[in-house]
Amino acid sequence: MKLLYFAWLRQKIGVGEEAVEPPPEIADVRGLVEWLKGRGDGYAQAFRDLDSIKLAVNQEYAGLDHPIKAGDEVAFFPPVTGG
Amino acid sequence: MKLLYFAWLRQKIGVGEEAVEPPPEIADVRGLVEWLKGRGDGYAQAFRDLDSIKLAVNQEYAGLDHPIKAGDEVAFFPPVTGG
Amino acid sequence: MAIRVQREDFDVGRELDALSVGNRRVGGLCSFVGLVRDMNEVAGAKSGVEAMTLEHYPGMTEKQLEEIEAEAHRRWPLEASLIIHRYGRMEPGERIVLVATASPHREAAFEACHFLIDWLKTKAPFWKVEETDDGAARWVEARDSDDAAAARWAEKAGGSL
Amino acid sequence: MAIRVQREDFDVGRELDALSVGNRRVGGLCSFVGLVRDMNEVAGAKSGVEAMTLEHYPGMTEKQLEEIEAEAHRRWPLEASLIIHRYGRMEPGERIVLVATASPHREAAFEACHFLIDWLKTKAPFWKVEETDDGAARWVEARDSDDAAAARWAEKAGGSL
Repeated sequence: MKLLYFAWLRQKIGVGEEAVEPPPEIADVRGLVEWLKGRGDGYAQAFRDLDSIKLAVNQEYAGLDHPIKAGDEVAFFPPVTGG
Repeated sequence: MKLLYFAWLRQKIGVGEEAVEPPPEIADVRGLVEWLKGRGDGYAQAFRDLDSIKLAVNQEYAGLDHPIKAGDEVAFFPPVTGG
Repeated sequence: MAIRVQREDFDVGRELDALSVGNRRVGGLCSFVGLVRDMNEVAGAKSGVEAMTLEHYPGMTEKQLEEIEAEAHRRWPLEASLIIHRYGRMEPGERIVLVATASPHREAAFEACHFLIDWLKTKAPFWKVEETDDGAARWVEARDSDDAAAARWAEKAGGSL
Repeated sequence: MAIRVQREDFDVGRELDALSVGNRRVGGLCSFVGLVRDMNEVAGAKSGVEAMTLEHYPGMTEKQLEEIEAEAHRRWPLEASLIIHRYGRMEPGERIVLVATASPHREAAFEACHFLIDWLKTKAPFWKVEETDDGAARWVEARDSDDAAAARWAEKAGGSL
Protein backbone atom coordinates (compact mmCIF):
# COMPACT_ATOMS: atom_id res chain seq x y z
CA MET A 1 0.00 0.00 0.00
CA LYS A 2 1.35 3.40 -0.98
CA LEU A 3 0.88 6.31 1.41
CA LEU A 4 1.30 9.97 0.52
CA TYR A 5 1.47 13.00 2.82
CA PHE A 6 1.22 16.62 1.71
CA ALA A 7 1.88 20.08 3.15
CA TRP A 8 2.22 20.20 6.94
CA LEU A 9 1.38 16.49 7.29
CA ARG A 10 4.42 15.70 5.20
CA GLN A 11 6.52 18.00 7.39
CA LYS A 12 5.31 16.47 10.65
CA ILE A 13 5.74 12.89 9.45
CA GLY A 14 9.04 13.63 7.76
CA VAL A 15 8.41 11.83 4.48
CA GLY A 16 6.15 12.56 1.53
CA GLU A 17 5.68 8.99 0.43
CA GLU A 18 6.13 5.52 1.83
CA ALA A 19 5.15 1.92 1.17
CA VAL A 20 3.52 0.10 4.11
CA GLU A 21 1.94 -3.29 4.78
CA PRO A 22 -0.63 -2.82 7.54
CA PRO A 23 -1.90 -5.96 9.32
CA PRO A 24 -4.69 -7.72 7.40
CA GLU A 25 -7.37 -6.89 10.01
CA ILE A 26 -7.16 -3.21 9.07
CA ALA A 27 -10.05 -2.75 6.66
CA ASP A 28 -10.67 1.00 6.41
CA VAL A 29 -8.86 4.33 6.51
CA ARG A 30 -9.80 4.88 10.16
CA GLY A 31 -8.04 1.66 11.13
CA LEU A 32 -5.04 2.61 9.01
CA VAL A 33 -4.75 5.97 10.76
CA GLU A 34 -4.90 4.37 14.22
CA TRP A 35 -2.17 1.94 13.18
CA LEU A 36 -0.03 4.77 11.76
CA LYS A 37 -0.35 6.80 15.00
CA GLY A 38 1.45 3.97 16.78
CA ARG A 39 4.45 4.28 14.51
CA GLY A 40 5.94 7.39 16.09
CA ASP A 41 5.49 10.91 17.46
CA GLY A 42 5.40 12.51 14.01
CA TYR A 43 2.46 10.37 12.98
CA ALA A 44 0.69 10.91 16.30
CA GLN A 45 1.04 14.67 15.90
CA ALA A 46 0.04 14.69 12.23
CA PHE A 47 -3.13 12.70 12.91
CA ARG A 48 -4.07 14.32 16.24
CA ASP A 49 -7.02 16.29 14.85
CA LEU A 50 -8.71 14.23 12.15
CA ASP A 51 -11.28 16.97 11.51
CA SER A 52 -8.55 19.14 10.01
CA ILE A 53 -7.39 16.46 7.56
CA LYS A 54 -8.66 15.45 4.12
CA LEU A 55 -7.83 12.20 2.41
CA ALA A 56 -8.02 10.45 -0.92
CA VAL A 57 -8.04 6.77 -1.83
CA ASN A 58 -6.69 6.08 -5.29
CA GLN A 59 -6.75 9.82 -6.07
CA GLU A 60 -10.44 10.32 -5.25
CA TYR A 61 -11.65 12.13 -2.14
CA ALA A 62 -12.81 9.66 0.51
CA GLY A 63 -13.88 9.51 4.16
CA LEU A 64 -12.41 7.68 7.15
CA ASP A 65 -14.82 4.80 6.60
CA HIS A 66 -13.54 4.15 3.08
CA PRO A 67 -12.36 0.51 2.74
CA ILE A 68 -8.72 -0.09 1.87
CA LYS A 69 -6.87 -3.06 0.42
CA ALA A 70 -3.37 -3.99 -0.68
CA GLY A 71 -2.24 -1.98 -3.69
CA ASP A 72 -4.29 1.13 -2.81
CA GLU A 73 -2.81 4.61 -2.89
CA VAL A 74 -3.92 6.53 0.21
CA ALA A 75 -3.10 10.23 0.59
CA PHE A 76 -3.50 12.52 3.62
CA PHE A 77 -3.44 16.30 3.43
CA PRO A 78 -4.88 19.53 4.85
CA PRO A 79 -7.81 21.29 3.13
CA VAL A 80 -6.60 22.50 -0.24
CA THR A 81 -5.50 26.10 -0.84
CA GLY A 82 -4.81 26.39 -4.56
CA GLY A 83 -6.14 28.82 -7.12
CA MET B 1 -30.70 73.05 -31.39
CA LYS B 2 -28.80 70.03 -32.66
CA LEU B 3 -30.74 66.85 -33.41
CA LEU B 4 -29.17 63.42 -33.87
CA TYR B 5 -30.78 60.21 -35.17
CA PHE B 6 -29.25 56.74 -34.97
CA ALA B 7 -29.82 53.28 -36.48
CA TRP B 8 -33.22 52.83 -38.14
CA LEU B 9 -34.40 56.27 -37.05
CA ARG B 10 -31.58 57.78 -39.07
CA GLN B 11 -32.57 55.63 -42.04
CA LYS B 12 -36.25 56.58 -41.89
CA ILE B 13 -35.56 60.27 -41.45
CA GLY B 14 -32.77 60.27 -44.02
CA VAL B 15 -30.21 62.30 -42.09
CA GLY B 16 -28.09 61.53 -39.04
CA GLU B 17 -27.80 65.07 -37.79
CA GLU B 18 -29.50 68.41 -38.32
CA ALA B 19 -29.79 71.86 -36.76
CA VAL B 20 -33.35 73.07 -36.09
CA GLU B 21 -35.04 76.06 -34.48
CA PRO B 22 -38.39 74.89 -33.11
CA PRO B 23 -40.95 77.58 -32.20
CA PRO B 24 -40.38 79.07 -28.74
CA GLU B 25 -43.56 77.57 -27.25
CA ILE B 26 -42.04 74.06 -27.53
CA ALA B 27 -40.69 73.41 -24.05
CA ASP B 28 -40.04 69.69 -23.82
CA VAL B 29 -39.03 66.69 -25.91
CA ARG B 30 -42.64 65.59 -26.38
CA GLY B 31 -43.46 68.91 -28.00
CA LEU B 32 -40.35 68.70 -30.14
CA VAL B 33 -41.34 65.24 -31.40
CA GLU B 34 -44.87 66.43 -32.30
CA TRP B 35 -43.39 69.35 -34.19
CA LEU B 36 -40.90 67.07 -36.01
CA LYS B 37 -43.69 64.69 -37.07
CA GLY B 38 -45.21 67.55 -39.04
CA ARG B 39 -42.05 67.99 -41.06
CA GLY B 40 -42.54 64.98 -43.36
CA ASP B 41 -43.41 61.33 -43.80
CA GLY B 42 -39.98 60.09 -42.71
CA TYR B 43 -40.33 61.86 -39.35
CA ALA B 44 -43.90 60.66 -38.93
CA GLN B 45 -42.82 57.07 -39.56
CA ALA B 46 -39.75 57.29 -37.35
CA PHE B 47 -41.74 58.67 -34.42
CA ARG B 48 -44.89 56.57 -34.88
CA ASP B 49 -44.26 54.31 -31.87
CA LEU B 50 -42.63 56.37 -29.13
CA ASP B 51 -42.44 53.33 -26.82
CA SER B 52 -39.80 51.82 -29.08
CA ILE B 53 -37.56 54.89 -28.99
CA LYS B 54 -34.97 56.05 -26.50
CA LEU B 55 -33.62 59.57 -26.31
CA ALA B 56 -30.86 61.63 -24.76
CA VAL B 57 -30.61 65.34 -24.00
CA ASN B 58 -27.04 66.60 -23.97
CA GLN B 59 -25.76 63.02 -24.05
CA GLU B 60 -27.65 61.85 -20.97
CA TYR B 61 -30.65 59.54 -21.14
CA ALA B 62 -33.90 61.47 -20.72
CA GLY B 63 -37.68 61.05 -21.00
CA LEU B 64 -40.25 62.75 -23.20
CA ASP B 65 -41.01 65.26 -20.45
CA HIS B 66 -37.43 66.49 -20.32
CA PRO B 67 -37.29 70.27 -20.90
CA ILE B 68 -35.36 71.56 -23.92
CA LYS B 69 -33.88 74.90 -24.81
CA ALA B 70 -31.84 76.50 -27.56
CA GLY B 71 -28.35 75.04 -27.79
CA ASP B 72 -29.35 71.58 -26.54
CA GLU B 73 -28.23 68.40 -28.27
CA VAL B 74 -31.15 65.99 -28.53
CA ALA B 75 -30.66 62.45 -29.84
CA PHE B 76 -33.24 59.80 -30.80
CA PHE B 77 -32.44 56.12 -31.20
CA PRO B 78 -33.74 52.57 -30.73
CA PRO B 79 -32.82 50.57 -27.60
CA VAL B 80 -29.08 49.94 -27.66
CA THR B 81 -27.57 46.65 -28.88
CA GLY B 82 -23.84 46.91 -28.26
CA GLY B 83 -21.53 44.56 -26.41
CA MET C 1 -9.65 53.12 -15.02
CA ALA C 2 -9.70 53.41 -18.76
CA ILE C 3 -12.19 53.27 -21.61
CA ARG C 4 -11.50 53.21 -25.33
CA VAL C 5 -13.87 53.38 -28.30
CA GLN C 6 -12.06 52.46 -31.48
CA ARG C 7 -12.42 50.98 -34.93
CA GLU C 8 -9.35 48.72 -34.75
CA ASP C 9 -8.93 45.37 -33.00
CA PHE C 10 -7.11 45.06 -29.66
CA ASP C 11 -4.54 42.70 -28.12
CA VAL C 12 -6.26 40.96 -25.19
CA GLY C 13 -3.07 39.59 -23.63
CA ARG C 14 -1.29 42.93 -23.67
CA GLU C 15 -4.33 44.76 -22.29
CA LEU C 16 -4.79 42.28 -19.43
CA ASP C 17 -1.11 42.28 -18.53
CA ALA C 18 -1.19 46.07 -18.27
CA LEU C 19 -3.96 45.89 -15.65
CA SER C 20 -1.84 44.15 -13.04
CA VAL C 21 1.77 44.82 -13.95
CA GLY C 22 3.63 46.50 -11.11
CA ASN C 23 0.63 46.25 -8.77
CA ARG C 24 1.23 43.56 -6.20
CA ARG C 25 -2.15 44.10 -4.57
CA VAL C 26 -3.96 42.45 -7.51
CA GLY C 27 -4.99 38.90 -6.66
CA GLY C 28 -7.55 38.34 -9.39
CA LEU C 29 -8.09 39.54 -12.93
CA CYS C 30 -11.40 38.82 -14.63
CA SER C 31 -12.14 39.55 -18.28
CA PHE C 32 -14.87 39.10 -20.85
CA VAL C 33 -14.41 39.30 -24.61
CA GLY C 34 -17.48 39.55 -26.86
CA LEU C 35 -17.09 38.23 -30.41
CA VAL C 36 -19.17 38.30 -33.58
CA ARG C 37 -21.01 34.99 -33.96
CA ASP C 38 -22.22 33.65 -37.27
CA MET C 39 -25.61 32.91 -35.74
CA ASN C 40 -28.36 35.36 -36.40
CA GLU C 41 -29.58 37.53 -33.54
CA VAL C 42 -32.61 38.78 -35.45
CA ALA C 43 -35.68 36.96 -34.15
CA GLY C 44 -36.95 34.22 -36.43
CA ALA C 45 -34.25 34.67 -39.04
CA LYS C 46 -32.70 31.47 -40.31
CA SER C 47 -29.84 32.92 -42.27
CA GLY C 48 -26.17 33.09 -41.30
CA VAL C 49 -24.43 36.33 -40.44
CA GLU C 50 -21.86 37.48 -42.98
CA ALA C 51 -20.88 40.60 -41.09
CA MET C 52 -22.20 43.22 -38.73
CA THR C 53 -21.67 46.93 -38.47
CA LEU C 54 -21.68 48.72 -35.15
CA GLU C 55 -22.78 52.32 -35.12
CA HIS C 56 -22.42 54.46 -32.01
CA TYR C 57 -23.01 57.95 -30.64
CA PRO C 58 -19.57 59.56 -30.33
CA GLY C 59 -19.33 61.61 -27.19
CA MET C 60 -22.24 59.98 -25.39
CA THR C 61 -20.62 56.56 -25.74
CA GLU C 62 -17.48 57.64 -23.93
CA LYS C 63 -19.55 59.43 -21.28
CA GLN C 64 -21.70 56.37 -20.62
CA LEU C 65 -18.76 53.98 -20.49
CA GLU C 66 -16.96 56.25 -18.05
CA GLU C 67 -20.04 56.42 -15.82
CA ILE C 68 -20.46 52.64 -15.88
CA GLU C 69 -16.82 52.13 -15.00
CA ALA C 70 -16.96 54.70 -12.19
CA GLU C 71 -20.03 52.94 -10.80
CA ALA C 72 -18.13 49.63 -10.73
CA HIS C 73 -15.32 51.28 -8.77
CA ARG C 74 -17.86 52.67 -6.29
CA ARG C 75 -19.36 49.25 -5.73
CA TRP C 76 -16.29 46.98 -5.65
CA PRO C 77 -12.68 47.31 -4.41
CA LEU C 78 -10.98 47.47 -7.80
CA GLU C 79 -7.32 48.20 -8.44
CA ALA C 80 -7.86 48.69 -12.18
CA SER C 81 -10.40 48.22 -14.94
CA LEU C 82 -10.69 48.55 -18.69
CA ILE C 83 -13.44 48.79 -21.28
CA ILE C 84 -12.61 48.66 -24.99
CA HIS C 85 -15.50 48.72 -27.48
CA ARG C 86 -15.08 48.66 -31.24
CA TYR C 87 -17.33 50.18 -33.89
CA GLY C 88 -17.50 49.74 -37.66
CA ARG C 89 -17.82 46.60 -39.76
CA MET C 90 -16.81 43.23 -38.29
CA GLU C 91 -17.01 39.65 -39.48
CA PRO C 92 -17.75 36.49 -37.48
CA GLY C 93 -14.89 35.58 -35.17
CA GLU C 94 -13.81 39.19 -34.68
CA ARG C 95 -13.60 40.71 -31.20
CA ILE C 96 -16.17 43.42 -30.46
CA VAL C 97 -15.65 44.31 -26.82
CA LEU C 98 -13.32 43.69 -23.89
CA VAL C 99 -14.16 44.40 -20.26
CA ALA C 100 -11.68 43.57 -17.52
CA THR C 101 -11.31 44.14 -13.79
CA ALA C 102 -8.42 43.69 -11.36
CA SER C 103 -8.99 43.39 -7.63
CA PRO C 104 -7.35 41.99 -4.52
CA HIS C 105 -10.35 39.66 -4.31
CA ARG C 106 -11.62 37.08 -6.79
CA GLU C 107 -15.28 37.66 -6.05
CA ALA C 108 -15.03 41.41 -6.55
CA ALA C 109 -13.20 40.97 -9.86
CA PHE C 110 -15.87 38.57 -11.13
CA GLU C 111 -18.86 40.58 -10.04
CA ALA C 112 -17.51 43.89 -11.27
CA CYS C 113 -16.60 42.41 -14.67
CA HIS C 114 -20.03 40.85 -15.03
CA PHE C 115 -21.64 44.13 -14.00
CA LEU C 116 -19.61 46.10 -16.56
CA ILE C 117 -20.72 44.02 -19.53
CA ASP C 118 -24.34 43.77 -18.34
CA TRP C 119 -24.69 47.52 -17.90
CA LEU C 120 -22.75 48.30 -21.07
CA LYS C 121 -25.20 46.11 -23.01
CA THR C 122 -28.19 48.21 -21.97
CA LYS C 123 -26.65 51.66 -21.51
CA ALA C 124 -23.83 52.23 -24.00
CA PRO C 125 -25.23 53.79 -27.22
CA PHE C 126 -24.22 51.20 -29.80
CA TRP C 127 -26.45 49.69 -32.49
CA LYS C 128 -25.77 46.59 -34.56
CA VAL C 129 -26.93 46.01 -38.11
CA GLU C 130 -26.42 42.48 -39.44
CA GLU C 131 -25.70 41.52 -43.02
CA THR C 132 -27.02 38.03 -43.63
CA ASP C 133 -26.15 35.58 -46.39
CA ASP C 134 -29.57 36.15 -48.01
CA GLY C 135 -28.41 39.66 -48.83
CA ALA C 136 -30.49 41.46 -46.22
CA ALA C 137 -29.34 44.00 -43.64
CA ARG C 138 -31.35 44.08 -40.44
CA TRP C 139 -31.08 46.08 -37.24
CA VAL C 140 -30.59 43.80 -34.26
CA GLU C 141 -33.32 44.26 -31.67
CA ALA C 142 -32.62 44.74 -27.99
CA ARG C 143 -33.26 41.60 -25.94
CA ASP C 144 -35.32 41.35 -22.79
CA SER C 145 -32.70 39.00 -21.36
CA ASP C 146 -30.15 41.83 -21.50
CA ASP C 147 -32.52 44.14 -19.64
CA ALA C 148 -33.07 41.44 -17.02
CA ALA C 149 -29.31 40.89 -16.65
CA ALA C 150 -28.72 44.61 -16.12
CA ALA C 151 -31.64 44.91 -13.69
CA ARG C 152 -30.07 42.29 -11.40
CA TRP C 153 -27.33 44.75 -10.51
CA ALA C 154 -29.77 47.56 -9.83
CA GLU C 155 -31.39 45.40 -7.17
CA LYS C 156 -28.18 44.33 -5.51
CA ALA C 157 -26.76 47.67 -4.47
CA GLY C 158 -27.88 51.20 -3.81
CA GLY C 159 -25.67 52.70 -6.50
CA SER C 160 -27.29 54.99 -9.01
CA LEU C 161 -26.35 55.89 -12.56
CA MET D 1 -11.41 21.04 -23.09
CA ALA D 2 -7.90 21.20 -21.78
CA ILE D 3 -6.10 21.24 -18.45
CA ARG D 4 -2.42 21.84 -17.77
CA VAL D 5 -0.43 21.62 -14.55
CA GLN D 6 2.98 23.17 -15.01
CA ARG D 7 5.84 24.96 -13.32
CA GLU D 8 6.33 27.63 -15.97
CA ASP D 9 4.29 30.79 -16.61
CA PHE D 10 1.73 31.01 -19.43
CA ASP D 11 0.78 33.56 -22.09
CA VAL D 12 -2.79 34.67 -21.32
CA GLY D 13 -3.43 36.34 -24.68
CA ARG D 14 -2.26 33.36 -26.69
CA GLU D 15 -4.25 30.91 -24.57
CA LEU D 16 -7.44 32.95 -24.85
CA ASP D 17 -7.07 33.45 -28.59
CA ALA D 18 -6.75 29.68 -29.05
CA LEU D 19 -10.12 29.13 -27.36
CA SER D 20 -12.13 30.89 -30.05
CA VAL D 21 -9.97 30.91 -33.17
CA GLY D 22 -11.73 29.24 -36.08
CA ASN D 23 -14.93 28.74 -34.08
CA ARG D 24 -17.57 31.20 -35.25
CA ARG D 25 -20.11 29.95 -32.72
CA VAL D 26 -18.24 31.60 -29.84
CA GLY D 27 -19.96 34.81 -28.76
CA GLY D 28 -18.33 35.25 -25.35
CA LEU D 29 -15.03 34.39 -23.75
CA CYS D 30 -14.66 34.75 -19.99
CA SER D 31 -11.40 34.32 -18.11
CA PHE D 32 -9.98 34.61 -14.63
CA VAL D 33 -6.30 34.93 -13.76
CA GLY D 34 -5.19 34.45 -10.14
CA LEU D 35 -1.98 36.19 -9.12
CA VAL D 36 0.30 36.15 -6.08
CA ARG D 37 -0.49 39.14 -3.88
CA ASP D 38 1.97 40.64 -1.44
CA MET D 39 -0.69 40.65 1.24
CA ASN D 40 -0.60 37.88 3.74
CA GLU D 41 -3.29 35.23 3.62
CA VAL D 42 -2.30 33.76 6.98
CA ALA D 43 -4.82 34.92 9.57
CA GLY D 44 -3.55 37.61 11.90
CA ALA D 45 -0.16 37.91 10.26
CA LYS D 46 1.02 41.44 9.62
CA SER D 47 4.00 40.68 7.48
CA GLY D 48 4.31 41.02 3.72
CA VAL D 49 4.63 38.03 1.42
CA GLU D 50 8.02 37.60 -0.21
CA ALA D 51 7.10 34.47 -2.12
CA MET D 52 4.89 31.43 -2.02
CA THR D 53 5.41 27.84 -3.01
CA LEU D 54 2.61 25.72 -4.37
CA GLU D 55 2.80 22.01 -3.75
CA HIS D 56 0.38 19.62 -5.43
CA TYR D 57 -0.53 15.96 -5.74
CA PRO D 58 0.57 14.87 -9.23
CA GLY D 59 -1.96 12.56 -10.78
CA MET D 60 -4.85 13.48 -8.52
CA THR D 61 -4.52 17.14 -9.52
CA GLU D 62 -5.00 16.38 -13.21
CA LYS D 63 -7.86 13.99 -12.42
CA GLN D 64 -9.67 16.57 -10.30
CA LEU D 65 -9.20 19.38 -12.82
CA GLU D 66 -10.52 17.15 -15.60
CA GLU D 67 -13.57 16.24 -13.53
CA ILE D 68 -14.26 19.89 -12.68
CA GLU D 69 -13.96 20.87 -16.33
CA ALA D 70 -16.21 18.01 -17.47
CA GLU D 71 -18.80 19.08 -14.90
CA ALA D 72 -18.76 22.63 -16.32
CA HIS D 73 -19.39 21.24 -19.80
CA ARG D 74 -22.32 19.19 -18.49
CA ARG D 75 -23.89 22.25 -16.88
CA TRP D 76 -23.32 24.94 -19.51
CA PRO D 77 -23.21 25.07 -23.33
CA LEU D 78 -19.47 25.57 -23.75
CA GLU D 79 -17.56 25.52 -27.00
CA ALA D 80 -14.18 25.37 -25.26
CA SER D 81 -12.53 25.72 -21.87
CA LEU D 82 -9.09 25.79 -20.33
CA ILE D 83 -7.54 25.40 -16.89
CA ILE D 84 -3.84 26.08 -16.34
CA HIS D 85 -2.47 25.84 -12.81
CA ARG D 86 1.14 26.37 -11.87
CA TYR D 87 3.11 24.83 -9.02
CA GLY D 88 6.48 25.67 -7.49
CA ARG D 89 7.83 28.94 -6.12
CA MET D 90 6.26 32.24 -7.19
CA GLU D 91 6.73 35.85 -6.19
CA PRO D 92 4.10 38.60 -5.83
CA GLY D 93 2.75 39.68 -9.21
CA GLU D 94 3.25 36.25 -10.78
CA ARG D 95 0.32 34.42 -12.36
CA ILE D 96 -0.78 31.25 -10.52
CA VAL D 97 -3.84 30.06 -12.40
CA LEU D 98 -5.89 30.70 -15.52
CA VAL D 99 -9.43 29.48 -16.09
CA ALA D 100 -11.31 30.38 -19.26
CA THR D 101 -14.55 29.45 -20.97
CA ALA D 102 -15.93 30.09 -24.47
CA SER D 103 -19.65 29.88 -25.21
CA PRO D 104 -22.22 31.17 -27.68
CA HIS D 105 -23.78 32.94 -24.68
CA ARG D 106 -22.30 35.53 -22.36
CA GLU D 107 -24.12 34.30 -19.26
CA ALA D 108 -22.95 30.71 -19.74
CA ALA D 109 -19.35 31.82 -20.24
CA PHE D 110 -19.43 33.89 -17.04
CA GLU D 111 -21.12 31.31 -14.86
CA ALA D 112 -18.98 28.41 -16.06
CA CYS D 113 -15.78 30.40 -15.56
CA HIS D 114 -16.82 31.41 -12.06
CA PHE D 115 -17.79 27.82 -11.30
CA LEU D 116 -14.41 26.51 -12.50
CA ILE D 117 -12.35 28.72 -10.20
CA ASP D 118 -14.70 28.24 -7.23
CA TRP D 119 -14.61 24.46 -7.47
CA LEU D 120 -10.91 24.38 -8.26
CA LYS D 121 -10.26 26.35 -5.05
CA THR D 122 -11.88 23.70 -2.88
CA LYS D 123 -11.23 20.49 -4.86
CA ALA D 124 -7.90 20.67 -6.66
CA PRO D 125 -5.14 19.29 -4.40
CA PHE D 126 -2.80 22.27 -4.15
CA TRP D 127 -1.29 23.71 -0.97
CA LYS D 128 0.37 27.09 -0.52
CA VAL D 129 3.17 27.88 1.84
CA GLU D 130 4.03 31.56 2.23
CA GLU D 131 7.44 33.03 2.93
CA THR D 132 7.01 36.31 4.77
CA ASP D 133 9.44 39.16 5.19
CA ASP D 134 9.91 38.26 8.88
CA GLY D 135 11.63 35.09 7.65
CA ALA D 136 8.82 32.68 8.50
CA ALA D 137 7.20 30.08 6.25
CA ARG D 138 3.59 29.31 6.99
CA TRP D 139 1.02 27.05 5.39
CA VAL D 140 -1.96 29.02 4.15
CA GLU D 141 -5.20 27.85 5.74
CA ALA D 142 -8.32 27.08 3.73
CA ARG D 143 -10.94 29.81 3.96
CA ASP D 144 -14.60 29.38 4.83
CA SER D 145 -15.44 31.94 2.13
CA ASP D 146 -14.01 29.58 -0.49
CA ASP D 147 -16.15 26.72 0.79
CA ALA D 148 -19.19 28.99 0.68
CA ALA D 149 -18.40 30.08 -2.88
CA ALA D 150 -18.09 26.47 -4.02
CA ALA D 151 -21.27 25.44 -2.19
CA ARG D 152 -23.29 27.98 -4.18
CA TRP D 153 -22.80 25.89 -7.30
CA ALA D 154 -23.75 22.67 -5.58
CA GLU D 155 -27.13 24.17 -4.76
CA LYS D 156 -27.82 25.47 -8.23
CA ALA D 157 -27.74 22.26 -10.22
CA GLY D 158 -28.07 18.56 -9.73
CA GLY D 159 -24.59 17.77 -11.01
CA SER D 160 -22.42 15.60 -8.83
CA LEU D 161 -18.68 15.35 -8.53
